[in-house]
Amino acid sequence: MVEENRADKSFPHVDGGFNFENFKRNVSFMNSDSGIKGTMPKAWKTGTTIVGVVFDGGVALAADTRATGNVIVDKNCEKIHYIAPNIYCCGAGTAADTEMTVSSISILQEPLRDTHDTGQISSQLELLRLNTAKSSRVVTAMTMLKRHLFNYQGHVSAALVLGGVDATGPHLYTVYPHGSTDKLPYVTMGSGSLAAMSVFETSYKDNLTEQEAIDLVAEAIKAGIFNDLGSGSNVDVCIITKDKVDMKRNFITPNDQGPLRASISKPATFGYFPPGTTKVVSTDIETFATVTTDVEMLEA
Amino acid sequence: MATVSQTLACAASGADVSAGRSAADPHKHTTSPIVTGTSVVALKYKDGVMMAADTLGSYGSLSRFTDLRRIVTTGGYTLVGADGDYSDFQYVQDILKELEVEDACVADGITHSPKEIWCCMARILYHRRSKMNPLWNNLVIAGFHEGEAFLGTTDKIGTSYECDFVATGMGLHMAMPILRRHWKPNMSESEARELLESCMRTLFYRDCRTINKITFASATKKGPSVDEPVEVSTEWSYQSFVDPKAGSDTGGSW
Amino acid sequence: MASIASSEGDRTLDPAMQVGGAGVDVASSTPLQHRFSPYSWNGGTVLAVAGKDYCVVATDKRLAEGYSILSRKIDRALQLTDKTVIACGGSHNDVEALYNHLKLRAVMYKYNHEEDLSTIGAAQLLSNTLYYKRFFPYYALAVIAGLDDDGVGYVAGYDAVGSYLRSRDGYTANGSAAAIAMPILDNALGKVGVSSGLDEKPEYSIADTIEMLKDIFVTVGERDILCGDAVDIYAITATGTEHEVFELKAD
Amino acid sequence: MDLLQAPPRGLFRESHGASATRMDMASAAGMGHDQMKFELPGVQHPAEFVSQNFSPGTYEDNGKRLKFSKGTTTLAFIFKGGVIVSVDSRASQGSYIGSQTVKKVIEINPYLLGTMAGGAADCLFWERNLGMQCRMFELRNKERISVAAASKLLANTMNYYKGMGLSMGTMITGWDKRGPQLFYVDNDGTRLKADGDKPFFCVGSGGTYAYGVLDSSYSFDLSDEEAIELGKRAIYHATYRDAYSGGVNNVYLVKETGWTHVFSGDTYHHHDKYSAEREAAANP
Amino acid sequence: MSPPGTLKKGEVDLGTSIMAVSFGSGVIVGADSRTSTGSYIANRVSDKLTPVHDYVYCCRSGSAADTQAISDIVRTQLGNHAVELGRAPAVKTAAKLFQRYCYEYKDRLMAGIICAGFDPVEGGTVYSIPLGGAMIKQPFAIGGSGSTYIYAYCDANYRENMTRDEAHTFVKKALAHAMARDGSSGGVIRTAIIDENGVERFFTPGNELPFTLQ
Amino acid sequence: MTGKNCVAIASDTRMGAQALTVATNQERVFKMNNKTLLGLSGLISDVYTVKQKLDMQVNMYKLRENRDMKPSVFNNMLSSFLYARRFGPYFIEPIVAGLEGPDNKPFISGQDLLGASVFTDDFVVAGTSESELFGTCESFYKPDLEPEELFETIAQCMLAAVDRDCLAGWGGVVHILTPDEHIVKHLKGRHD
Repeated sequence: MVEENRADKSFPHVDGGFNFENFKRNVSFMNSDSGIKGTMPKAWKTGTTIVGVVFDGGVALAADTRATGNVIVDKNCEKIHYIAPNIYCCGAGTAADTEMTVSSISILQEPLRDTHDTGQISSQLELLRLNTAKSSRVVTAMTMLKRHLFNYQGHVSAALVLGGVDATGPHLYTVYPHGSTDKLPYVTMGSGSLAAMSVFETSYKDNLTEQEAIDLVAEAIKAGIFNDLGSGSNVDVCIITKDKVDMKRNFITPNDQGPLRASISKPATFGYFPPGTTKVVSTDIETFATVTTDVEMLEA
Repeated sequence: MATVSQTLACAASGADVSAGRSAADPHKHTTSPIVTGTSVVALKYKDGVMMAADTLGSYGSLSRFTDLRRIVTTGGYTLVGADGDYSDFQYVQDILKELEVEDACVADGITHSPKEIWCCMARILYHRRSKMNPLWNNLVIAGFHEGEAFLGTTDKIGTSYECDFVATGMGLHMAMPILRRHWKPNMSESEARELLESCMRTLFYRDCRTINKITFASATKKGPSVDEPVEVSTEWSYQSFVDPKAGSDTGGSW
Repeated sequence: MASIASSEGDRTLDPAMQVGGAGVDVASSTPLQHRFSPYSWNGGTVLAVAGKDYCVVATDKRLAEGYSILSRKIDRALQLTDKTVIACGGSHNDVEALYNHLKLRAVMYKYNHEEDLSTIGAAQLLSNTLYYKRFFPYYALAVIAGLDDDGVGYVAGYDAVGSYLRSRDGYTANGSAAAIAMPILDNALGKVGVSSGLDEKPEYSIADTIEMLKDIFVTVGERDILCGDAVDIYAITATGTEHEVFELKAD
Repeated sequence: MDLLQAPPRGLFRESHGASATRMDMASAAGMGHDQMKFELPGVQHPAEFVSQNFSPGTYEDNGKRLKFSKGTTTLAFIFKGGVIVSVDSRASQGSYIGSQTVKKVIEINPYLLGTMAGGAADCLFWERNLGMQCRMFELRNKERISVAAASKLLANTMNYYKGMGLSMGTMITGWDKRGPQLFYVDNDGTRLKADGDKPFFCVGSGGTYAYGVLDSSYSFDLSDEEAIELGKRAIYHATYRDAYSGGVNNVYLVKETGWTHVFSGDTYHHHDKYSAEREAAANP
Repeated sequence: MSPPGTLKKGEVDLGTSIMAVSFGSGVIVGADSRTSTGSYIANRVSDKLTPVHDYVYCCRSGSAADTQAISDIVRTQLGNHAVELGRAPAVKTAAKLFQRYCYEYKDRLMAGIICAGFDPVEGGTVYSIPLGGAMIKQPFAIGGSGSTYIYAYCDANYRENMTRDEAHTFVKKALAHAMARDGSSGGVIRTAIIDENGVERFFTPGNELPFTLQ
Repeated sequence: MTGKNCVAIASDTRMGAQALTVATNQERVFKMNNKTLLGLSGLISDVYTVKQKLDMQVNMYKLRENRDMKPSVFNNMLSSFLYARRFGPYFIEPIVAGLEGPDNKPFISGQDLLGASVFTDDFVVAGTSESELFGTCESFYKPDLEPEELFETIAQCMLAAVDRDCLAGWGGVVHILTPDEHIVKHLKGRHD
């Protein structure tokens, strides 16, 4: 196993260190005049409105669900990420950076989806929990995040809203891509942050109830969705209290295209492709004999 | 984010102005704004139109002039509010004055309607942008004429449209969401005023280039009028504002 | 002036810094430019389909700038004559200026010739008008739609400097989401230069065409951030032009 | 004092008066060369500004969204029977295909053809303008203009606007007193006459591929049918290899009696034919 | 790469007016609360007064990320130092640590720091560590973008041997003037008085500032 | 694109260097195992490199665990592989399609070049014709199609889209994965 892991440096599941082998090559691509630059793929941004508010006994986080590249690449993405059982984090910025930054300090990236039965992304926090047998503190997560981001001097483009409840009560932070943090009772981030902040500045008050907090964050996200073009689709809400976490995925869906489509009686031949519409040159069919133990199937 | 850069572009360093005139770079033919005002917010309500703007003239990040009036009346029906460069706005005021004088000279008892003034301003700003010598302003033109409220806006390149409510500069990002959420047709005067105050309060909280000294103006069937500046109430005393490091968690070391 | 206020900790007087540092746009790395640009990119998608004896043109009503929505209800289309409608995406200030000019020319034409400008004439006029600004173009991505002298639907798309072409199969798309919408129209209507869709492309009625354009706009609204709010639909027939507004999503 | 006699002031004075974007109506109505007024941007170096911001380069638009239509393969050659003009029909804006059905042969008059490569609007406008100038020549001189003179007029126009960022690569062809004629004119003001061993031009992004076909198969003594086939073949191969060429192939034949549009067909179907031929050749 | 001494793209700026004054038996530190990115105020009630040890505070100006990182490190080191030393560290020690980082990384950091506190040897002490990493002991120090507007005010109104209350009023008044004129400063005034009895913190809300523009 | 107990990936077959079309029989869709298809658009040398490195991982996994890697797991592995090169990325945009679990639930995901995943239950797209593909797929996709219908839909979406993109086309190929079969169909497309 040791040998194998060595050969396997290109897969740093564990230490998360970056690999710069293509760096020089890419720089020369970008500097060449061949026009290759224009055809290169672009990293996705989350655009995003993300917010959080502290209420009596807990923290409410919320996010929109749009991700954009050249066009809208994801209409219903998840921007509220798991960090620890009592801590969640919303991400804005370069999509890959937010996902990976958060997951690098958590354990299972998304415990709600059963897709990660392997390669457990190593977790500093989880290790810490195992070492100390205590539940994580929000301030610990915040410090890890800010150190990570400060380390990369803004090149890792993740703007985060971090919220959680620990032994010392509910806490809410923002973390900027360069590694600065703020602790506040209500926060917003992302391209829709100004729109969302306008809701907080007009409607926030101390000692909100849980329901008031839910309504307020949903309203703030809606302000982002309807005023900021980088944000859109649905509202996700996550309520963290001392005893439980309530993840309300697609809490509000104000932008369902279903009714719109239903109101249209488009002609039957539009988008109708009877068999044989497409001209086929050749067809190859491989039939699987048995589904399980066919080692030869692995092609080089 | 062009509008943000417009308002943000208030940064007027001496070096930049001289560089702006250098012959080498044709793109910097025009100067940057120097004394600048920030957002103007306006909305239609039951009796006409109401508008608000603060009185600050920024000079870079220096709050230099504290009593600039950025909303003026013109003709018998119209209010004109402006953000951006104050000298350009004064030039706009000269033009408005000329329009008034022309109207008076014709002496037919007819003065330009708000919509005509809006069209005229939009054409002038577009014309100046076409000469690559823009008037660095977002103008908001509002008025009440023949029983109809009018509200229109134009930016420094002449993009113009009519609307029920509008906010320029930082207001586009922070006041428009509030207006879109709370504005409804036929609001009463007090509702309208309250809504504008809420916009101006939020902008005061979140825009570096504001002061809490705000002129409100309105145009109704009684004609346009601009009030003396007032202060809006603000809130700074939420528990965690007062004591951000309460409890046993210090919130990190800073 | 810069020196007045600068001391340690202060960089706010540097204009490049201020703009570049706009927290407004935490998540986007759009290059923000400080120098004056006479253009703005306000979005706008235009689709047009021509039939045997009708023409339908549809354009969205959102005026956007950067990530902001300036207005949800502007008119992008200009009804030039009874039988001709022009619609443009692009920089709205230029679009308005162009429309003002065309309206004037149409009125003058009628005054001089005592008849309406024909669609084909308007198409050439639009091309020339755009080309006369070749060195300082109107940033207007135009589509002209109407009925030609025989009453047949006429559709042509333009680039910013007036290159235009009557669509051979009677459809075109222009503006911000042209690339999203065009292959859909190709598939449904395209006969030449197209490899997809049914072998025999069906003839659609005017009602079907309107519904189809609505459906395509719903698609575009799902994927193009600049397109949304509502769509103006103009249906042009020999008896006149009917106008309809179709609501889209507002996000 | 009579106020009503006072000249209009203020708004209507030049400094910020009637929109400068409104061009002079009289000059807009006519299209004569001397009457035209192009508005220039109000910067210190308009030519530089224009070519930096609005030039349709071959593949790039300098990062501007103002994408002009362009990209092309066009070719023309002289042979025994006259002149063959064969073109594709694709207009691309960046990598997006704006149209597959562009008419890239501009019918200037019944005896004169122009082709379109580079900026579509530039070609369209100036060749239309050339048509007008040719007609004026006819009216003045009571005889048709020679192809040489017509191409010279266009070259002069290009020379006049040199450095302003126009983009045009065109071939002007026709039949005059001296027989079939073919000239190449571009936006630098270059004007070349086709003669000698290889009297042909290929213009546009796919031109190199078309040259390959012409170089290997061209002969002056081709029959009309063979010449048309050669034109089609060269365009097919160019569209096959060049991403920015494609669509419909249009072929024109210029004779003493004027030009005729002899062929129009989708390259989609050409591929079947030529690939079948290729296979047949490989496996006789 | 940004030139040294400038913010990186999108970086959060503390804008800032900060100040520290020593009076006979202690020091008073004070700061505004505005944190901005461009002309948007990202945080209107931030706390720029950061404790680095029981009796030593720093006031931060410049890049929020840089100053937070530095004060974090200094706090850790000072804590370790105090443990080894067995008593509270001198203010000078803290200031020296700040200087070390600011000087060593002057091309990469943008931090203007005022370090102030109380120790039994020197009493209330104020050190200014401006951009570049010099360390200058001063009877009072002002810093940040807002400070340029109040040099004259401070020169005219500072007196040696002010009482605690006089000094406190002086700090608040000076900061209010800076906040009034500097667009990058504003919000509330946070002050802390450090003397042999420990630290006492004060809060002046934004609508009760001793001076606003009229 | 997902169907009823089946998934499909379509791609064009052009390989080009900007304007020049170098080859027209380029394979971009690979079967990683009987339950997983991988489509890679982008720089062709990177496509091969990444494919080979992934093959190794999939094989190692199989040897180590004696079972096939699930599509979702493969997606995550690919994601961390790409993100490891955050500052020197491979210029590819992958699409993963497969059948998940004992009941063969369709799984599809797309990633950007840095490894940010998008999971949907209808369709994902990548490559130079991205905008065009979003248009056609958004309009023409219908849920729960049988393999034959799914083929027609995805093929039409692909053909219509690449017809509007200079840099793609020259024929197409559709891979359909059902619980029992892996069907590959080559399409007749435009060659201009």
